[in-house]
Amino acid sequence: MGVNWPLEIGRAIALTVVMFTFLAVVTAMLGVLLERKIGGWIQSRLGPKHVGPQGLLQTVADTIKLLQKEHITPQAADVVIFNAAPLIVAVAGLMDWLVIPFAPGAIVRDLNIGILFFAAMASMTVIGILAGGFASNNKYALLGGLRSAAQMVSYELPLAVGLIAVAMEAGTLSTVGIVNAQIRNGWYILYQLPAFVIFMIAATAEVNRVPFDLPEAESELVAGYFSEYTGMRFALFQLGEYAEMFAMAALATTLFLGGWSGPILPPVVWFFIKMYAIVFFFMWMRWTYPRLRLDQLLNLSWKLLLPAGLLWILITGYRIAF
Amino acid sequence: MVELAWLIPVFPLAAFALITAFGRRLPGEGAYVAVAGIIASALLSIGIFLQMLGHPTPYEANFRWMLVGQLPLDLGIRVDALTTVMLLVVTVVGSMIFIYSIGYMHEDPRYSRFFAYLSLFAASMLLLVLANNLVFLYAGWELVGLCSYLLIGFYFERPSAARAAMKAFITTRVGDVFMFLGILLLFFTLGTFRFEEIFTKVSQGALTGQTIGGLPTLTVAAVLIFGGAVGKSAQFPLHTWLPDAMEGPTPVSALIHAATMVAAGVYLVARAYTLFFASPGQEALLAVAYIGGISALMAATIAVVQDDIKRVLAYSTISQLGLMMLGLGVGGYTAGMFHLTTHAFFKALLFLGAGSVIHAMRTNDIKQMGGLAKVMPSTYWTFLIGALALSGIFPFAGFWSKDEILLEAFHNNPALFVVGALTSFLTAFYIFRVIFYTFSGTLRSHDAHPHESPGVMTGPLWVLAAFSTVIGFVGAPFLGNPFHAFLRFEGVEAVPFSPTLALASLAIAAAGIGAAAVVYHWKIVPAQALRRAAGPLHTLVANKYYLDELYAVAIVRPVLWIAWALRNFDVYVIDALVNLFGLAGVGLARLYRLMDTYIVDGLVNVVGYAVKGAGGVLRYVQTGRAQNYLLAIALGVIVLLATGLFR
Amino acid sequence: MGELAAFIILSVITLASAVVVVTSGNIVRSALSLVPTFLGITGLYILLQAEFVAGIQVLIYAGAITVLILFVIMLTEGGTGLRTRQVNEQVPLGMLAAAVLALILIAVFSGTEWPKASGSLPQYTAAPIGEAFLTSAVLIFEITSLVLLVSLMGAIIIARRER
Amino acid sequence: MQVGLTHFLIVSALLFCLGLYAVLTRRNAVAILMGIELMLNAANVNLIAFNKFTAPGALNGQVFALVVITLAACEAGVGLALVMAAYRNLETIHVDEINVMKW
Repeated sequence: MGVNWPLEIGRAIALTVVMFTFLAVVTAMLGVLLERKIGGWIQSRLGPKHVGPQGLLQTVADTIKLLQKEHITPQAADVVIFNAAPLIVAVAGLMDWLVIPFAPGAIVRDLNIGILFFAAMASMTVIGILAGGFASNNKYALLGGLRSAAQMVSYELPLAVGLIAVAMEAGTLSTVGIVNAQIRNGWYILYQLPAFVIFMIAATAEVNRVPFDLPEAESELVAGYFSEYTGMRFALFQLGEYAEMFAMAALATTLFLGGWSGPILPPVVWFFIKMYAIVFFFMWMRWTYPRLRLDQLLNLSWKLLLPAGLLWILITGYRIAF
Repeated sequence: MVELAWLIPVFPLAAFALITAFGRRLPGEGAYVAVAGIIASALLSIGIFLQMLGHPTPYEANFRWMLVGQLPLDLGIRVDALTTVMLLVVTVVGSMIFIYSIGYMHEDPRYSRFFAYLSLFAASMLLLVLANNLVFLYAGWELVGLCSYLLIGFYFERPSAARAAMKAFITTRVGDVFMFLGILLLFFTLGTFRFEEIFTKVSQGALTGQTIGGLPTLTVAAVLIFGGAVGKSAQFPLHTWLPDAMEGPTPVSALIHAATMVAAGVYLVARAYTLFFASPGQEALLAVAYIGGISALMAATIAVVQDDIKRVLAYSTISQLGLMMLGLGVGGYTAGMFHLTTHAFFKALLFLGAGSVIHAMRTNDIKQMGGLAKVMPSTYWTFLIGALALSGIFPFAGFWSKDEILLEAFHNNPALFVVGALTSFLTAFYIFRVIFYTFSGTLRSHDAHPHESPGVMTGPLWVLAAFSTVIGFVGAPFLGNPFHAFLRFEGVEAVPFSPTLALASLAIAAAGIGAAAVVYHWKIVPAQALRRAAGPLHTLVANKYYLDELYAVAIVRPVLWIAWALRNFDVYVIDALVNLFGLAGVGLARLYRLMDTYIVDGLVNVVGYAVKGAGGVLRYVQTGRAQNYLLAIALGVIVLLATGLFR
Repeated sequence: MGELAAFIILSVITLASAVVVVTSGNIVRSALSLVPTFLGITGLYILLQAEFVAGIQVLIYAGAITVLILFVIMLTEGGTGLRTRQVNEQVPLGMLAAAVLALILIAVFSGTEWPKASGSLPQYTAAPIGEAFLTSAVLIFEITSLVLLVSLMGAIIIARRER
Repeated sequence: MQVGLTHFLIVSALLFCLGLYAVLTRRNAVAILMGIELMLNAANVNLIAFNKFTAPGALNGQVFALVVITLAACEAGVGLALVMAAYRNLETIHVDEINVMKW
């Protein structure tokens, strides 16, 4: 095995730092700002405006504030788990990015089980949320955690079904391979529109966004599983969530919108244009739709999305085989 | 139409089944179902009759019942002129009686059961009539007997009714045994049950010259079968059950003991007429004639002294049946059957009228009654029509048929003509005695409040009265005697009508009525004086010739004595033996018990205790907890691995 | 050298967290410790060049079964906040049995000369595994899917609230 | 020193015995299930290790491991459903207290 272990480990550490910084800036901070700005725009108001030009530095200020805040640990909490939970969520969110190709060659690791890896890492988030909800020793947090677990476990299946359809179409699990296949054959949103719809709905639910934001429904559960979290731990939860959301957008771009491919402009620009279009779509949905009830949510997954997805896999298989 | 003949008994049978199953929940508590059944049968019978009127070809339908060795046994039905006449009589008269019963029985607690029995009876009678073989006929015959038992004993809580039912059943059974023997004799000599084959073989002389016990086989068979008829038709000497059978409800008396069941005997003789006719020297026919004559005269004399209205009619029935037998016996096949038909109508009418009277008076005793003509006009007039028909007054039904019988007797056997004439006189006398006691004069009972019966009872009375008036004309000589044209026995020529004889018989009847009027209406000769004048004769007649007592001494007593003796034998000899064995067994059992208790049980108990003790120790191993077992498994695995490793 | 280091690190993670799983008095910690155990095993799979199985291991074990177990714990005892005795009276015997068995197994494994293989695993395992499932192992595949369906329905029927 | 088959087998043996210990001593039914999961994982490690070191030509070991994972999921689903039902009806999930069928 001709692996140069020290070099590999060094590269991994360096890449992690780069990715973390990138994500903190691009996803969490920019994401929060975008959320507020787009929210303001949709609701015909201004949004943050005073810190920096047009309020651009608002999230930087908020981050600094959060970093300075005290870490409060509730007395009855399970300290170890309480502290570990945000880390699990954040790490799981970051791990997703390992397999996202930004441009030809610009990928941390082109695994041959790429999208399987993505799904596995996405599913890890649940454990952090459940652990955080339990460790807080707070009924709102616990209920939020349970809701989250039920919801995310349920929506993992339609998500996986959407991924499988694409993998069948491309004949590979590697994300780079899928993008290359799209460059050859055209974007999969054309061939796989039902899979795209299913994937988008499931992704929205998987990242706990409106209209599937039951785990953190403010009006019912205060703030859901992170009610008891303060300061940087709270920020880590937020980071994990936004990282996950952006990762979903990036994956959707990769799987259905042709990844980095596009004319004239450099591939990286194309990638970010498409990713932000989908992020905008997520935010648009957030400010447009009301929240579902828990039973409606589960029924949607088990009784509509999953059967439809399985049917679509059947159709895809038939198309590929014959 | 005639192909549907098998449906005729099915209708009442279905009604019976329905009423048995659903009882009071049916319309009219079952009565309407029963009436509907019998009326359906009646309509079908009329249809078949009309068809047969055009084409008098006998119709037969058979099915294979079983094989006796190589001999196929076919059962089936036969519709010919005789059957058609009987069907008409049974169903039409039956319908009237069924309707009448709705009114008569309406307060009875066993109302629906009554109609079930009636329906079953009708079905059995129709089966009997339709049968084309002796087996079916016998089955119907026995079913009729069973129904008569059930109906006579309908008020079974009354000991007299229960006794009467038993008496009827057992007495007719005596006749049935003879009949069964006759059937078997015919089957073993001719190998078939079917009438047609029997008659064909007999006509071809199959039994000619054969003897059994020194007597001609044919005569023996005919007389045996006549034995059944004697029982069923209550002829001397088996007539004693019929008067007692009046314990049943009046419609039953009318239906069974006047119109239909007793007619079965006459029908049987008519059906098997070939046998009687072919017997050497016509000895069998002669027997029939004499038995008929004796019955007719004897019953008529008894009827004169009876005070119970229904008993008068019962004896009258015996007498009239005797007359029919007489007619058949002297060669008057058509005459006998004609009288059977007319008699069914007017006797049913009389019984139903009597029932109406009883219904109103709540007593059977004619001496309690009187002056009912004013209170119950419908009953009076219809009863009067029935009485005139019975007496044989022109133009009522009885005149024509009785006249034919007397005519046949006069020509073939003058001695029996005298008997018939005497009977005729007595008949008119006793029936008008009843009328004068019942309807004229004044009411003798003081605690009775008679009233006219409801329309559902008087309606059938009027219908039957109409029939009694006009039915005779089907045999009227000046209309060409269409009845004779329809139903006759080949080989016997009817005696031509004689106006002189007709006038004579009319005169005899009129004399009877006149005598009754003299004694009971105008009371010129008081009844008391007449009775005293008759003296010992009256005593003899009033006690019914001591026949019941004779039977009691000659048959019942010896049977009872034998039974008593046998019982004693049972109790003291057989029981003693049985007890001896029993005691011996008990003694042995005691011995074995000791061995069982101390040796066998001891061994068994030792085993049981051992198992129980072992279980008590071992049960602590069974904790019911999977983890204990798993630990044991793990340790076991370790032991196995260790032995494998360090061997 | 690096491979050995990775193996040692992964084994230690796996076994240490497995010890927490089986000994912790707090059932929730036990359950959460399953996650590093499974992830360590995943690492071992990757060392064994079974990436596809590793991915499935994370997806099913870490992502689904652990969540399910946590879910049930929180719906039952974990949700009540009660702390009860978690072990039964078999601890000494059980420990003995486990230890002896481990010793015997290690002895057997160390003492056995396993056959040496020739050849190597394919570069990408996902496609051959898929092929195997649809060709030589198709019967196993179908039966497993049937078992999955039956147990799915069974679980629903058992867990459903009876009326 | 090269990482060989024996190393993996020893790790899996230890993992298996830890699982066995959990199954033998834990009172909580869920903890017992977790022990069973550990044992299944140990078995999987064995399968995959043997696959690589003794028969790399075919992927039977990995196929089997996948089947085992699937069946483990089934087992977990049904087992946890049973635990839920037991808890609902008996208000305990301690296996030594679930003894209504005893005697």
